[in-house]
Amino acid sequence: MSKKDIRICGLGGQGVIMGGMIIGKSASIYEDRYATLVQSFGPEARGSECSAQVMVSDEPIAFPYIRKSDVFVALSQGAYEKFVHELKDDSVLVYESELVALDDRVPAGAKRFGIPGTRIAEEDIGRRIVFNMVMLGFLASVTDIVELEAMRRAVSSSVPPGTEKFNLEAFDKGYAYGLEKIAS
Amino acid sequence: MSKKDIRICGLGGQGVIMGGMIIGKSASIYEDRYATLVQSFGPEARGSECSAQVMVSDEPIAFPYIRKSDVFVALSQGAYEKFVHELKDDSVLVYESELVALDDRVPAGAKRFGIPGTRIAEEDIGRRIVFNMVMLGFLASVTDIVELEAMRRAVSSSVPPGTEKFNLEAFDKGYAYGLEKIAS
Amino acid sequence: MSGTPQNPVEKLLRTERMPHIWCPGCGIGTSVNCFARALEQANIDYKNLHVVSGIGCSGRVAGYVNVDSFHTTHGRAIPFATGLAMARPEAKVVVYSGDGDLFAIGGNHLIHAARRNIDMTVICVNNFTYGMTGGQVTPTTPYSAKASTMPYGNFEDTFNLPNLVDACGAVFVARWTIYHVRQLTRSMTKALNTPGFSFIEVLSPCPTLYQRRNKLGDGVMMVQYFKERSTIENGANTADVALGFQGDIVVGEFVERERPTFIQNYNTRMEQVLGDAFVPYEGVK
Amino acid sequence: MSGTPQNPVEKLLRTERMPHIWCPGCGIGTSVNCFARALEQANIDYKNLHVVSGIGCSGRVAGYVNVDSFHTTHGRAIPFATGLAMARPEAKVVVYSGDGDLFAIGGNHLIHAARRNIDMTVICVNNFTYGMTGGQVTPTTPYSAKASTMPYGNFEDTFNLPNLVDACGAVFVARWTIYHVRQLTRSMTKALNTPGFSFIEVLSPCPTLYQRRNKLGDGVMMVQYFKERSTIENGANTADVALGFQGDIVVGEFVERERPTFIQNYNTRMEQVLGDAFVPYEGVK
Amino acid sequence: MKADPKAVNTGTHFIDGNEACAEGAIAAGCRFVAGYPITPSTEVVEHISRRFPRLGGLFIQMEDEIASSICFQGAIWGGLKAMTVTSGPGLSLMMEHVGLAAITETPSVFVDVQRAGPSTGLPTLPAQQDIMQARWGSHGDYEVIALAPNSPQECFDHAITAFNLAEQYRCPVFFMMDECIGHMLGKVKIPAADQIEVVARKFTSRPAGEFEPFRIYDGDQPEMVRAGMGHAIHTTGLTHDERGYPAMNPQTQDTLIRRLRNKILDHTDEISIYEADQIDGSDVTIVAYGVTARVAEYAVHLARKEGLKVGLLRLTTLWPFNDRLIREVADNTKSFIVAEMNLGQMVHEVERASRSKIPVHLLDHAGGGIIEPETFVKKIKEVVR
Amino acid sequence: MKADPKAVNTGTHFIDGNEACAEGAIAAGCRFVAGYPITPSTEVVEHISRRFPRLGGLFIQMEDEIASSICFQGAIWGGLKAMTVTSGPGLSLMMEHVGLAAITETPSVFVDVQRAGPSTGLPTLPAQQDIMQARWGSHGDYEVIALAPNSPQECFDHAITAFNLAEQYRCPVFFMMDECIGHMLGKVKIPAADQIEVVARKFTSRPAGEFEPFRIYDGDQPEMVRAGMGHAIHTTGLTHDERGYPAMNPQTQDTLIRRLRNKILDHTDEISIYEADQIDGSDVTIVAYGVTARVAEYAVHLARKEGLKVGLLRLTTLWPFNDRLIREVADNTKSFIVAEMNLGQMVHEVERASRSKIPVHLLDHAGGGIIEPETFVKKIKEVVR
Amino acid sequence: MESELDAKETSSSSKKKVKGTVYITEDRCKGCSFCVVFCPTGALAMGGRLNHKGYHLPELANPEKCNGCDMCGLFCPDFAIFGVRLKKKETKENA
Amino acid sequence: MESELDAKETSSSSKKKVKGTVYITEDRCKGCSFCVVFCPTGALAMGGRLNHKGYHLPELANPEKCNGCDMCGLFCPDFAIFGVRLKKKETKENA
Ligand SMILES: Cc1ncc(C[n+]2csc(CCOP(=O)(O)OP(=O)(O)O)c2C)c(N)n1
Ligand SMILES: Cc1ncc(C[n+]2csc(CCOP(=O)(O)OP(=O)(O)O)c2C)c(N)n1
Ligand code: SF4
Ligand code: SF4
Ligand code: SF4
Ligand code: SF4
Ligand code: SF4
Ligand code: SF4
Ligand SMILES: [Mg+2]
Ligand SMILES: [Mg+2]
Repeated sequence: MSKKDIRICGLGGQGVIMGGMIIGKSASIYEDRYATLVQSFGPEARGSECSAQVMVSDEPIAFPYIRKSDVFVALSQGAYEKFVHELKDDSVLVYESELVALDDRVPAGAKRFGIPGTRIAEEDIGRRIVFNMVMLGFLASVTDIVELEAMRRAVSSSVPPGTEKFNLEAFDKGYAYGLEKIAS
Repeated sequence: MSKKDIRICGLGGQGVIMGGMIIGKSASIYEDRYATLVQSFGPEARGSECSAQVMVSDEPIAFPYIRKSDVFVALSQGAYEKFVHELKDDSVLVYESELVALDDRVPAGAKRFGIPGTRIAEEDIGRRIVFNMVMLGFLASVTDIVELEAMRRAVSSSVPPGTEKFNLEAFDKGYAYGLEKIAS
Repeated sequence: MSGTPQNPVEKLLRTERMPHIWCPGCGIGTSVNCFARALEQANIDYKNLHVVSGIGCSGRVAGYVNVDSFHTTHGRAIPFATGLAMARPEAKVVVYSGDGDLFAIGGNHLIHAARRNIDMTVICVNNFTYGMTGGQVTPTTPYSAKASTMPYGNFEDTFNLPNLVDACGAVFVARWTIYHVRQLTRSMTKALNTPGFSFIEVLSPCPTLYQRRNKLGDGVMMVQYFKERSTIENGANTADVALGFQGDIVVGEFVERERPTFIQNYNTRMEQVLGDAFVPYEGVK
Repeated sequence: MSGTPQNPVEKLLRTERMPHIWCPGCGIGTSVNCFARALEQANIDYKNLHVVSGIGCSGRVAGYVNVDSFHTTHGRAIPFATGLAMARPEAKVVVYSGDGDLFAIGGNHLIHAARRNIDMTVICVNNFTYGMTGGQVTPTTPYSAKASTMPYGNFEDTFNLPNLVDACGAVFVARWTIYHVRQLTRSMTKALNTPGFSFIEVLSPCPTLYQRRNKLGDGVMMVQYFKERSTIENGANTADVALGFQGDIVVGEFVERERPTFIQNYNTRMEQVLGDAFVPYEGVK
Repeated sequence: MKADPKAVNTGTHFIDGNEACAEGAIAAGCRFVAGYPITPSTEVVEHISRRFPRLGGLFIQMEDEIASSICFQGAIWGGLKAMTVTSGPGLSLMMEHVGLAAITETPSVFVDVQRAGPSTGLPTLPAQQDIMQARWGSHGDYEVIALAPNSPQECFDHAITAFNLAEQYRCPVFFMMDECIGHMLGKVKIPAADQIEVVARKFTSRPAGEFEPFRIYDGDQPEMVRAGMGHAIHTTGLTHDERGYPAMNPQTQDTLIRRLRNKILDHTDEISIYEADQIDGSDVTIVAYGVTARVAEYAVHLARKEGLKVGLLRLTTLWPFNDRLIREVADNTKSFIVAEMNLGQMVHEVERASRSKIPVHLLDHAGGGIIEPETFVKKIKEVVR
Repeated sequence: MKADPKAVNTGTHFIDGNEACAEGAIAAGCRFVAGYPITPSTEVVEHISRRFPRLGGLFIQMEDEIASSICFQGAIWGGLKAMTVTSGPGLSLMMEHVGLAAITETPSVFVDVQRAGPSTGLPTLPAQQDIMQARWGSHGDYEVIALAPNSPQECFDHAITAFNLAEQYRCPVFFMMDECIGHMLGKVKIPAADQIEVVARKFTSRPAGEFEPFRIYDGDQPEMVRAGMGHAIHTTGLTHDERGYPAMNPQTQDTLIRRLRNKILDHTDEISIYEADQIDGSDVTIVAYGVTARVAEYAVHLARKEGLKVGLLRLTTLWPFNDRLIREVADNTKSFIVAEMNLGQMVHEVERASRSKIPVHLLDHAGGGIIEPETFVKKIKEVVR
Repeated sequence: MESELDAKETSSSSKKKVKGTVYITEDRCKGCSFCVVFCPTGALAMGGRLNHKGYHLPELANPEKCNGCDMCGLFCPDFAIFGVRLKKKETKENA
Repeated sequence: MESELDAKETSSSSKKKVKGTVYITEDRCKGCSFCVVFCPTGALAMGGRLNHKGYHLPELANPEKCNGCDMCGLFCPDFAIFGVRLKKKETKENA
């Protein structure tokens, strides 16, 4: 049984939940596997910390809350501080390299993949809003949570009609960046 | 232990509850004995049947609901029909003789005392409203539920200030009528 | 007797429940007479007439009319009627209740239904008191009048019902007393024929409680007061029709305005935005 | 730094609770600035100032002001404040809450408190939506504006808040936007100094929900709209000040009338009827 | 503290439970009542509205029960002793504010004169159907105190108890009358004011800045405060810390909610008022409260005349439920009959608390009238056989 | 009857429990919703408000929960299937109308997405604290049905069950979600419309004049009718006879109230939905519902890995409480742990129903988060020892 | 003040000399005398007869005055009386 | 439309040439720019600096224009800025 526990955390507005939802959709709809997503927010309507716990599995998932994460996507320093302890020696840490500074709390064996996602979204696509798509593409390349195609289909079916193109573009940018990273 | 269970029943507007209350007051306040009063009405705000269950005793009364009445004051035909079955062989039946027609349901041994209370109130006092006082006075004379003086004090303290005089007058009329009745 | 003519109200009544519980000289029944006549005049199919009441003496109306009728909870006739009106857009829904029910506990529902212009006619029997519970003060009890919870005379100010309902956008607002049986009938007819939220205040005697406590005599005396102190002023500014204790009474049809009903608004808007994707709302089919 | 001057609002704040939870560009805080200044101008002793809120973003005001303050239940700030005002007649009781809280669920309490002329000042932050719960429609959401429960644009009509409150007899009624900081401050001062039920509607941006959903830009853009489309009309007929979607706004002090407060009415009446037997009501002693 | 002599109607009276309750509240120091008329409770507020103007008190008839049930809490935070009064339908509307009183620890008395339900039911006729509602009717976890008087005298006496418990435990206290007791007249002796023990509100004497309104300094309850004392207090229905500030996390929730529960449950024995009569060695013990306890007393008297060994346990305190008491009684009797004017409410608690040591029988009634003593005796015989 | 294919969103979805609940209601034929926003339930009505205009349905956001909770009953008597949706504070406000639905036998679905209380509590955080309220929150005696789904899939499936039960039993049906389940996304398979069994409303076919709306002709329920069918029906919250007319006497009360109770309790077994896993011979059986049942499943899995003999009884139907089931389980296990996100509500029923045959332990939580699986396992070990 | 309609009603009847009569459901009557007082022609009077509930009943004291306008029917709160116009020459059988 | 008061404020300041300055509590600022936009003299501008929450901070870009009218303080929804008048010749220490 292949099961992956993924934590995505960042600030409101970074598209954290949407990101988690696309992973869940990819798995449960486009791969006919199972997924759960549990979300949490601060009390503020805006600007508060926001976290998604995503689980993807071949079998139904009873308990949707993460004890240790297989993959942790850290999109802000606060997020990193809060959940770095969840990492295991074989976890994958994906982070926004211009917003998050790592330290020695990352387990030695954990893989780390940083990407300046905000800048890529702003500079390459010209829209800060696709930041989460960049991150998703990147994630797709550096992990094997779900198939690339399932993920791309989930992106298309999740974004507002008419915006598929540039969202996928952002996704692909992130994916490409990841491939480079791995290669390097 | 001397305990008396008294049922007073008539139509709304005849002062049934007030009558019961005066008996209860007499016993509990002016004789320092015990009394309870339980009342019931129909759903109409006016004109419906109205009944008071009064108990007077030397000791505290646990159960304030009448099974068999020692005294039954029937002020309308409907009242009579409804509660005549509560009478025992040694009960006292007091009734408004112009409103209630007795029949063979009254136990043979029960004492019966009729008085045209409405007419006395209207003709002798000139106020229909004191009808219940007439009945109370009559009751006081033909039964020994409470002492006469206690009852008169209860009347005084229960009627609106300024009306004591004609209320007591009515009471006394009823009392006198009762004495006559007994004598005859 | 086949030849005997019938009182027009008879057809509307659950005759097996007569006589009703209302007191001698209570005006609620009089208003029901007018209502029965109005139904004839407005040509209402009884099958499509639904009467909803809250709790109170006036709230008993729903129990006496021989149409689909609903005796709900205290103050909540209007939201029940709202749901009913939504399910049955082709029906005429009438809320028949008391001043306390509609304006004390039920005030919020009333102002919101008026705002939304829910298609219903609200008939408020205003007897200046809570009859059913024994004569307590209501938001319509005039200043200085006694009530069981105002033993020394009411010291609160009242609502001016037509003004309040007007401020919320009711499409038809009228006030009559039960002396004005013909006019009341005519206004009821108009209300029944007006789509949207219409409101009629009916001043009515409560001899048993309000009048007795205030030494105002019997039903007839109250109606006589209504007769003597009422002035008809159709179109009067509702701000000017407030009532005082046994004071002058302005009666009439005060407001008539046109506004699309809630369901019309819904259908129009959705049609506009969703076009063909919209399935026009028709309630129960 | 002892020499550093202090923001007048500082004294009013529970500073240990700053920063507050309101969004960037939300207008609620701006209104609190005005409130702080008004307290100074009205010369209110903080010890005798009590703030009561319901639930909502605006309802959080009670939690941020460093006076006796009560965060109650949704829609019920006014009845809580009524009890408080009864217990503390010498205090100034202010109800600070949102449009949904005061006029949706809380509508009945509001109209009754106004009718009774309870001595309180009600400040209604009208952001045209339920902020706290994510941007649903309220009785003030303009026609055609989108809301999370009106995804295709609102099809209901709104309340005209000043008109409704006026119809219930409020002694002071004003409307400003948070652009009108000085005028708002002045009206708040006036309200604080006016015994009885005073009411101020404050139009305020909700960039996060109302504006985002309606593509109306950020806080500044909304305040700019307030600036551009507002006309001051003191004494305007409240019936004429209804609002439409991004339409013209009439602001000003609309109503000033004199009426004895609830407690004054009580004391006067009881004195009259009971004479010496009456113990004048003074709340907590 | 003693009651205020100017307010106490010392003497012997023949009055109904509703009036006695009003007099008890007055004697206990209640000077503010917010209510909304409803049969069969209305006489309480009617009596209050007659009495208050002579006592410096204020009755306000609010627009509904929701308003009443929070208005009086506003007055309490303003420093007054206060109550609200209603019956079933009104009580249902008050439920949200029972929870508010619980979480803000407002010393609040809710009087419920029970009629038969559900819904509008039988407005003028008795029942005891709101027992579980008083305990469980609001959302969330909380505890309450509930008392059931069984005579006009107890309506007076225990109205005072209710106010005193509210002050001691700072929680919602329900005064669960029933229509029979509310409308029954009986002898009520009102003692001299100096014979009436009244728990004064324990206002903090700590200076502003050094006082947190939801902190326990000593004892089991935080110290009370009122608006206008200069403490700039804050109360909220949100989960809050000891200053009263919202603190929206499970830890604060755990601390707060458990404290609110324990401050009552830890004192169940002190709060519990009951009468046990000839239980030891009995074949059956009747458990009853309110008017049903009066019927039970009579039925027990009849049964004993027939030589049956019947015990009687009358509960005056309904909540917190006294598990220990029931367990102890269960050790000394052979079976229980729980008699109540409902289809079985308190019987659940007796079943649970008695841990099935002995059989628990229910003598129920759908409401609208009392359980007839004959039915009672029949049931006793059935059980004893 | 089968669901309407035009309305059913057949396919595989990754949605949260709230949205799934809305879709389930739609599939069940619900075409009218009256609601008032409240966290964490609002997404249900938000989703409904997006979907209904394309389905001929109508969502109305009422002025408050009181209005919502009777407005939808009006629509039901008008002939629609309808529901209302809320969370704790709103549910407290609906209590009067739960009783109305019970006494008028209105097939009504109340959705409650539970958050932590009491009062405003923790509006965004989970709890299971409204369980007893659903049963006892309104005044008077009545019975309800309550279901607790434990996944988005069950939110869809059992929303349909809830509507079907409402039609079958004509009573208030509570759909007791919790914040975790409401806001958790998961895979939801929505079957084709012809795979979805929907109980159609059983409208009478008796002609006007020959039909009494509260008479039992056959079966256990009266036949339904709607306004506009020409029957001139009358409904009232007062105690009423079979025509629906007020009849204010104890006899009618007794007949009516007992029938309303029995029509549900007599069918407890049919209504009861549960899952029992490895109970026979277990040392301890966990009883849980809602999200806690998911945690329990995980904890049981962990415990079994350690060789512990743990059974799991998951209740989907909470009310009517299945005493028989608990008694049977008690015969086959050595102890109970009732786990719930409250300070002990359902545990009272388990204690009562199990008749103390075996020990009943409570694993409680004050709300605001789930019971951690580690705590769970620890408790299991403590009990098994 | 007299209301407009009221006046009209009276005058119209006097112009045309319409004839009418009333029907009474005696057991419903509660003796409020609305019908008597508000009959525009003074055709009714409270009579000495009581119904089974003891209420005084109205009677058509001046049958010739009755124009069948049904004001009595409109006013009667107990649905106990109503007036009808008689066709010309028609006589009433059950007064 | 310009509101009356607003206009007054501006003109009065220009007549008297009052001087003023502002104080900013940076950690409270949420960068809404109300202060900048509604400063009647244009004394403020959004600066490049971010606070710890990442919000852009306003700054007194044209200190000479500031008249200390405190409109910024009135407008600031976060209680993060306020203006004060400087006494003649007073200089501000902590800009
Ligand atoms: C929730 C609730 N509160 C209170 C009551 C008691 N109650 C019944 S009718 C009524 C007042 C009715 O007054 P109104 O609407 O004016 O009708 P009227 O009897 O005067 O015609 C009240 C308070 C109730 N039934 N339900
Ligand atoms: C009884 C109850 N119903 C619903 C809610 C949920 N709720 C909290 S705030 C709110 C709306 C607040 O809107 P508004 O008063 O306009 O304040 P804003 O957030 O817009 O400032 C609602 C519906 C609640 N807390 N309690
Ligand atoms: S109490 Fe008043 S309102 Fe009620 S029926 Fe009698 S007269 Fe009419
Ligand atoms: S959601 Fe709207 S009202 Fe609430 S704090 Fe944010 S901007 Fe202000
Ligand atoms: S019909 Fe009635 S009201 Fe008209 S004239 Fe005849 S008796 Fe009078
Ligand atoms: S109006 Fe009706 S109830 Fe009154 S006296 Fe005439 S017939 Fe009788
Ligand atoms: S005080 Fe503020 S608003 Fe006034 S001029 Fe200076 S910077 Fe501008
Ligand atoms: S107004 Fe306040 S919060 Fe907004 S930018 Fe200026 S200082 Fe910052
Ligand atoms: Mg009334
Ligand atoms: Mg708002």
